[in-house]
Amino acid sequence: ACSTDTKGNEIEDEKPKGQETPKTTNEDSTLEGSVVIDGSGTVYPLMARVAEEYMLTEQENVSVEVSRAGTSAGFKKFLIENGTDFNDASRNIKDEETAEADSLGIEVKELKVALDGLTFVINKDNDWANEMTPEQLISIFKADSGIEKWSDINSEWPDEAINPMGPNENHGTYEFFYENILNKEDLVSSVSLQQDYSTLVSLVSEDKNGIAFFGFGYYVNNKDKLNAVHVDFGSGPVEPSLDTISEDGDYANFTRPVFTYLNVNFAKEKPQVLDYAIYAVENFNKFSGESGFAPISDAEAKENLDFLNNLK
Amino acid sequence: MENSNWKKPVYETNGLNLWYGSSHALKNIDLSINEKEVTAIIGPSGCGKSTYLKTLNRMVELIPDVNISGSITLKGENIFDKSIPVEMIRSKVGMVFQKPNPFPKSIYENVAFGLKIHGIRNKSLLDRIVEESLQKAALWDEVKDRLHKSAYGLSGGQQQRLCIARCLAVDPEVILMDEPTSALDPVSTHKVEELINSIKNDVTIAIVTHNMQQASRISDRTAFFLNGEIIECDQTTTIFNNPSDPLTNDYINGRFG
Amino acid sequence: MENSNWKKPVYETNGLNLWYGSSHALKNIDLSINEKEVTAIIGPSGCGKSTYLKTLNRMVELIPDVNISGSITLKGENIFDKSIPVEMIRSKVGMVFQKPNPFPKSIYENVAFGLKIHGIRNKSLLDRIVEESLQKAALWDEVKDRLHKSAYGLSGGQQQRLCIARCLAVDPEVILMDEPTSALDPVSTHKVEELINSIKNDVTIAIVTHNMQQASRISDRTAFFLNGEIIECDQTTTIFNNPSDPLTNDYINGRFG
Amino acid sequence: MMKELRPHNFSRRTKLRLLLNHIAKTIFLLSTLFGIVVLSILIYRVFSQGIGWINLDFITGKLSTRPERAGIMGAILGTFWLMLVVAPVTMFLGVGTAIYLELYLKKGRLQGFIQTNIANLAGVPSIVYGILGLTVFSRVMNLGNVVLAGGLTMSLLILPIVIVASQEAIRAVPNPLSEASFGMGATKWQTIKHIVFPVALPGILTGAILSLSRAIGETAPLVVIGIPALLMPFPGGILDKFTVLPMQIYYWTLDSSLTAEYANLASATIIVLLLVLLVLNTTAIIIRNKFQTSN
Amino acid sequence: MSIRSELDREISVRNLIEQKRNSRSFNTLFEKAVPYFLFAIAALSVLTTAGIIYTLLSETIEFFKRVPLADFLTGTVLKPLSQTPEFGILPLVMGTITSSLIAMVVAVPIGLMSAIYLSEYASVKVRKTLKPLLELLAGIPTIVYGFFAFTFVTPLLREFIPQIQATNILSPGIVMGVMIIPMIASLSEDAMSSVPNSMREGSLALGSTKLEVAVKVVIPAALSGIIASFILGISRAIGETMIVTIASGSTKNFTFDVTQSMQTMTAYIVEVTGGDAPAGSTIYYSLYAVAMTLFVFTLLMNLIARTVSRKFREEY
Ligand SMILES: Nc1ncnc2c1ncn2[C@@H]1O[C@H](COP(=O)(O)OP(=O)(O)OP(=O)(O)O)[C@@H](O)[C@H]1O
Ligand SMILES: Nc1ncnc2c1ncn2[C@@H]1O[C@H](COP(=O)(O)OP(=O)(O)OP(=O)(O)O)[C@@H](O)[C@H]1O
Ligand SMILES: [Mg+2]
Ligand SMILES: [Mg+2]
Ligand SMILES: O=P([O-])([O-])[O-]
Repeated sequence: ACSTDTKGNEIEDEKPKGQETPKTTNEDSTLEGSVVIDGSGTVYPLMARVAEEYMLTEQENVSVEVSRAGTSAGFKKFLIENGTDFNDASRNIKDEETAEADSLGIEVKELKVALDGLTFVINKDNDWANEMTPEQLISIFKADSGIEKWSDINSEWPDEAINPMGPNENHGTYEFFYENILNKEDLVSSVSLQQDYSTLVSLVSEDKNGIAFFGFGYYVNNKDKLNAVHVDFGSGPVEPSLDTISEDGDYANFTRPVFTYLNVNFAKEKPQVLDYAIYAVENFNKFSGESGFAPISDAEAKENLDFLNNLK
Repeated sequence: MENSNWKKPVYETNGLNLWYGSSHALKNIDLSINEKEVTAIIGPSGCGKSTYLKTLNRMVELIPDVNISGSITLKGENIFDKSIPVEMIRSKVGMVFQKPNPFPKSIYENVAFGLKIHGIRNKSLLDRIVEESLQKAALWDEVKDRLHKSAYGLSGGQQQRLCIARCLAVDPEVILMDEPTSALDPVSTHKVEELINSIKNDVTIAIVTHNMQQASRISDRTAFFLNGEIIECDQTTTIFNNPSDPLTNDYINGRFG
Repeated sequence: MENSNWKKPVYETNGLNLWYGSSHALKNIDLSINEKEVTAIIGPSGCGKSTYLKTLNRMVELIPDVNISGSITLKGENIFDKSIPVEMIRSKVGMVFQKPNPFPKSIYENVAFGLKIHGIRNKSLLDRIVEESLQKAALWDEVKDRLHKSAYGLSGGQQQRLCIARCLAVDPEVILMDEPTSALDPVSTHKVEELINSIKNDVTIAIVTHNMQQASRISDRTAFFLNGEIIECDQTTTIFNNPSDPLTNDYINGRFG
Repeated sequence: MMKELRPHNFSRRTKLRLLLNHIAKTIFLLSTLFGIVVLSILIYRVFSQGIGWINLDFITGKLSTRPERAGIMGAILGTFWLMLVVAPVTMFLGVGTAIYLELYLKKGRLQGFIQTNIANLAGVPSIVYGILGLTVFSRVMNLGNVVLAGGLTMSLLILPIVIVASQEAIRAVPNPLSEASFGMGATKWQTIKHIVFPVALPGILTGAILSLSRAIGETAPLVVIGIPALLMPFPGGILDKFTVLPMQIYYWTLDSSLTAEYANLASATIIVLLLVLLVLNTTAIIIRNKFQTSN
Repeated sequence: MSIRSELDREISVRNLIEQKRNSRSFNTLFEKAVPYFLFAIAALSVLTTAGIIYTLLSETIEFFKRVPLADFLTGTVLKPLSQTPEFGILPLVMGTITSSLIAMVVAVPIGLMSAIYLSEYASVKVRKTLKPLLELLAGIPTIVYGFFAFTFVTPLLREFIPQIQATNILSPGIVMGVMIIPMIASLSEDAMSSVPNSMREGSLALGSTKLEVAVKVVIPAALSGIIASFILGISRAIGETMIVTIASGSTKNFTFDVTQSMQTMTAYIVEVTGGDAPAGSTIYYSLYAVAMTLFVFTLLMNLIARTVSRKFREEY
């Protein structure tokens, strides 16, 4: 792989030359058109990173546009006529979404992108709740658990109200939390749900009693502002990290795969979509660490690649 | 009310009535304006002088809610005739207003304006007519070195003469003047009066003035308006020395108005 | 230029100069305004009459870029004294303007305005003063049934008398009037003149007028201004019948202005 | 009579009144300065945070997911193309409507109706225009989220402002000028073309430029129409997808929680945006002043 | 001037004009077509209104087929994406009204006092410097204000109100107020400046201080214009989007607590579109129902402002 420096130089080199000399080693070097990606805000940083790299080093006449409406909102734009080419998702596609795809005649291929650890973050000044059990965490967010103050969890903790927060219903992260962690029990009504992860970061970093959950990547990038709760799954507190959130890591109980869903019809019709899909699948593992994700297994990556190569 | 006209009338007004909405501003006006004469229109403020003048070139119709009955003929043609476009009448009838209103263009462009809108584009012809018109308006010598400078650089009196030159350029039959000197200083007033005297052999002039001395100095005939009616119209000397109507006499002698 | 004053001066002006920016509008004015007299100020347009009047209550200072030198005393106190607030002077000196300017309030509120800003809130006292002032201004009978209606419902002449009543309500030492009748019809003018006559025993009045007949009708003394200078000031009868300066004579007889 | 009213008798009160006046004046002045102080803080913060990030590469570079490589040329060009749609469309429609309302349509019901309508349109929130644009231009006309769709949406948004400003400029043309023109036998259209329009033009331009700067700073309608968060190619025409400076500021503000440096990028972009607006507004003011002195 | 040229002219100018006139039938046709053409252009503004109303209404009707009108108007819970969605608009109305009121609390006194200063106290020179500076404030894009509210005002407020949330309705409310100050100042100043000077002179000549002139004469005379400026300010605050989107979060709180995050109608629209709202879902239709409500709110405000200020214009 080339270093950032070399890449930087490459861009500067290609600027004056313009578009006639696409700089790539790929054999079908003259692809153009656009690839439209929407969906998960959790996956966005990784997907955008891969897309940028693709445009810089592979196909400069292809425009890969990445948006981040959230997993669910993204699926609504994916599952329509002339919808998006990919939908990033921080949860699995739901049955009703699959059904919708079938009824529209859209063939959908799930591509696993990386592994993400659901991370609970607290304020830097919070020196009591650095270690918790999953049950304690759940009780904070679940309705009618009787937990409103820190002291309700542990009598030594402050007698102050907890401010639970999280991403709103547009997000796969919310749904993953709601379905897999809370087992579809209602959230406590005092929970503050936000559209933007940036807001959550600010909220917690400024609120001593705040606690929020989101993807590991948003934590890694804000380590200076937030602390992560070390979760005790039974064998001692585990700090979420690239190692622990991996498939067989100690944090694996709160780890979830994140995906991108490909519209296979488009991959067949539009060569640039397929080309990008292949590039992305080949490179997710290379960039995932940078964005705070753990890599998927080589076997899974290989399987996806084979599927795509068969579409050619 | 009219008497001995040895000159041919250019405008003939018969039974003219005009209403602004419901207010009756001109009542049953009968009046002739004769060729190559200066006709002065006098009367106290609000008597309808300006209204009458603006009716002669149908400018009054620009005001909303104006109603007109009666007839006015210009050289025998009814000016209210639907088949004659107003622009046609107005191009034959120049108008000079109380306040000088040159366009925010060069002196040259001001004079050439009328010609250009009537489709004359020939440069040398334009040059010639502009020069002639400015000469007639006794302005040429003062402006010949700054023809392409803004007309706003001229003094008020010069601007007013420019407005007259602008009229003259399209070679009008008649020039209507509405208190053309009331915004000017005595010297400029004098120059404009001289100018009127010098062109009156070429063009018919109707002039509204509130200055009775001016009327007597420059006009051949004078019409006296009062409350929208025409009281008397006669040779200027007759009106000023021997008016037949006592109201005229009172007005001339400053007893009202 | 002053002569025999058997009355006490209220205002004394000495060596007053005033500049609007660089234009010298009042030049070395010396003038006394005497108690319980009407002093008329006459002169052609632009001679500085209004400027002088507005200097007497320091309203002229509202205009940007005004410079004043010289002194004016009001009952012996220098009005330019830094320690006396202008508001104090103005509350002793009423002013009536060319165009009536009642406030958009009721007739009652207009008259009571000056009292209220000076903190008088006692209803019965207010009622009494309002009635007295309107009576002095000869307006009471016309408005007593509509005291709480808008002042804008009054005619121009009534509005002007209301403005005078508004001044009278605060019992001023002096009332300054700047062409108070020039926007009024003859009948209203007559009423205002009568009113001036009826109050002049109670209050000192300085009145600017362009109407020489008016000056001679209502004033005791007359000052004649020309080009920012004071040419002559004397008993009104003297000024109109036997002026000492030929310029005054020319002006009185309409030879200029 | 009424000696108690002599000023010297209530001079204590007068002193109070004068004091009140002074205090009030100070408070009023402070109020006026409040806004200006806030403006200064805002500008100071933005500059101190962003100025270090402004360099040629930032201005001319492509968008990137890595702050140190990100540039805003795409957003600058997007803003440029957007204006290339908005300026002619609003000038044409705005001036046309203003001429019709001021010079052709008689005062009356229809005129009042259209005028009220325009005034109300001026008060419709920009996000509602976004929804209109999304529905009509992006969906029904099937333009998607390209420059043309955004530009037409923005045009509708500022149209009422342009109309009203043009009407004022036309109304300010001295009546004697058009009278003189009509008096020369000029037709209505000739009078408009040769006299009214040229005289009103500086006023119209001032209004148009000021409303353009409004359009340049608008974000909400474009959020609704949908601008991709990552879009690297530069737009080359009105049928290309695009992003604009305010959208970039919005996204980077959101991203600032991912990587703190994005806040600096947002500040740097704000500086560029403010400079663009400053240039536009100065132009407008210069035109206005020139126009005022020449009359 | 030679007789020759006189003759020349006699023939050329008049005749030329007559000739040209005869050959200008196209121009007259054009002249006649112009008003129709311009009418078509002017009609576009009416069409825009019709377009807005039609767009909003048709989808809003669809929304009310799914969610009863009464539930929408009286519901205090808004959970559009929940398994058991609820579509009460009141949390959004609350957010909108709260933020607008906060903005007004800031903008009305400061704007009005600035107007008084500019129109009654400031010298021409001072006014000419201060007014454009204030207007600059109005020219700052709202996204910049949003950034400012989020990164500066909220942290600043925390100094005084420690429990304030990182997204709250107070901070954007205040910043919207700052944004509206120039609007209220400038419109009120216009209203006050159009009070004839003679009114001020009359009052000053009676010994009033400038404060008394302003409070007792000028403000009462300009009152309807001033009130109209307030209403337009509220309308502007109601419609403001980016500041609240960035700084007030997206919690659909039905509360009076200004330290909490609240969502306004405008911010909800931004959230739901989130790029490009997918057609067909109830959420999608709720977008239009909320936009319709917003439109009605601002329309009412504008109509009131117009009525009030028309009354004002009749006074002189
Ligand atoms: N646009 C108008 N709408 C309604 N009434 C008008 C209009 N113009 C003039 N009038 C009225 O018509 C009457 C005649 O006005 P006109 O201007 O013709 O008088 P005038 O003799 O020219 O007076 P002046 O010497 O003051 O110019 C007046 O009573 C005037 O009020
Ligand atoms: N605000 C001003 N700024 C500059 N110059 C002024 C101002 N007001 C008046 N002047 C000038 O001062 C001179 C005196 O003006 P003033 O108004 O006192 O004259 P006046 O005697 O009252 O005239 P009139 O009879 O026309 O009212 C004039 O030359 C005038 O142009
Ligand atoms: Mg007239
Ligand atoms: Mg005066
Ligand atoms: O943005 P999400 O990954 O939570 O859908």
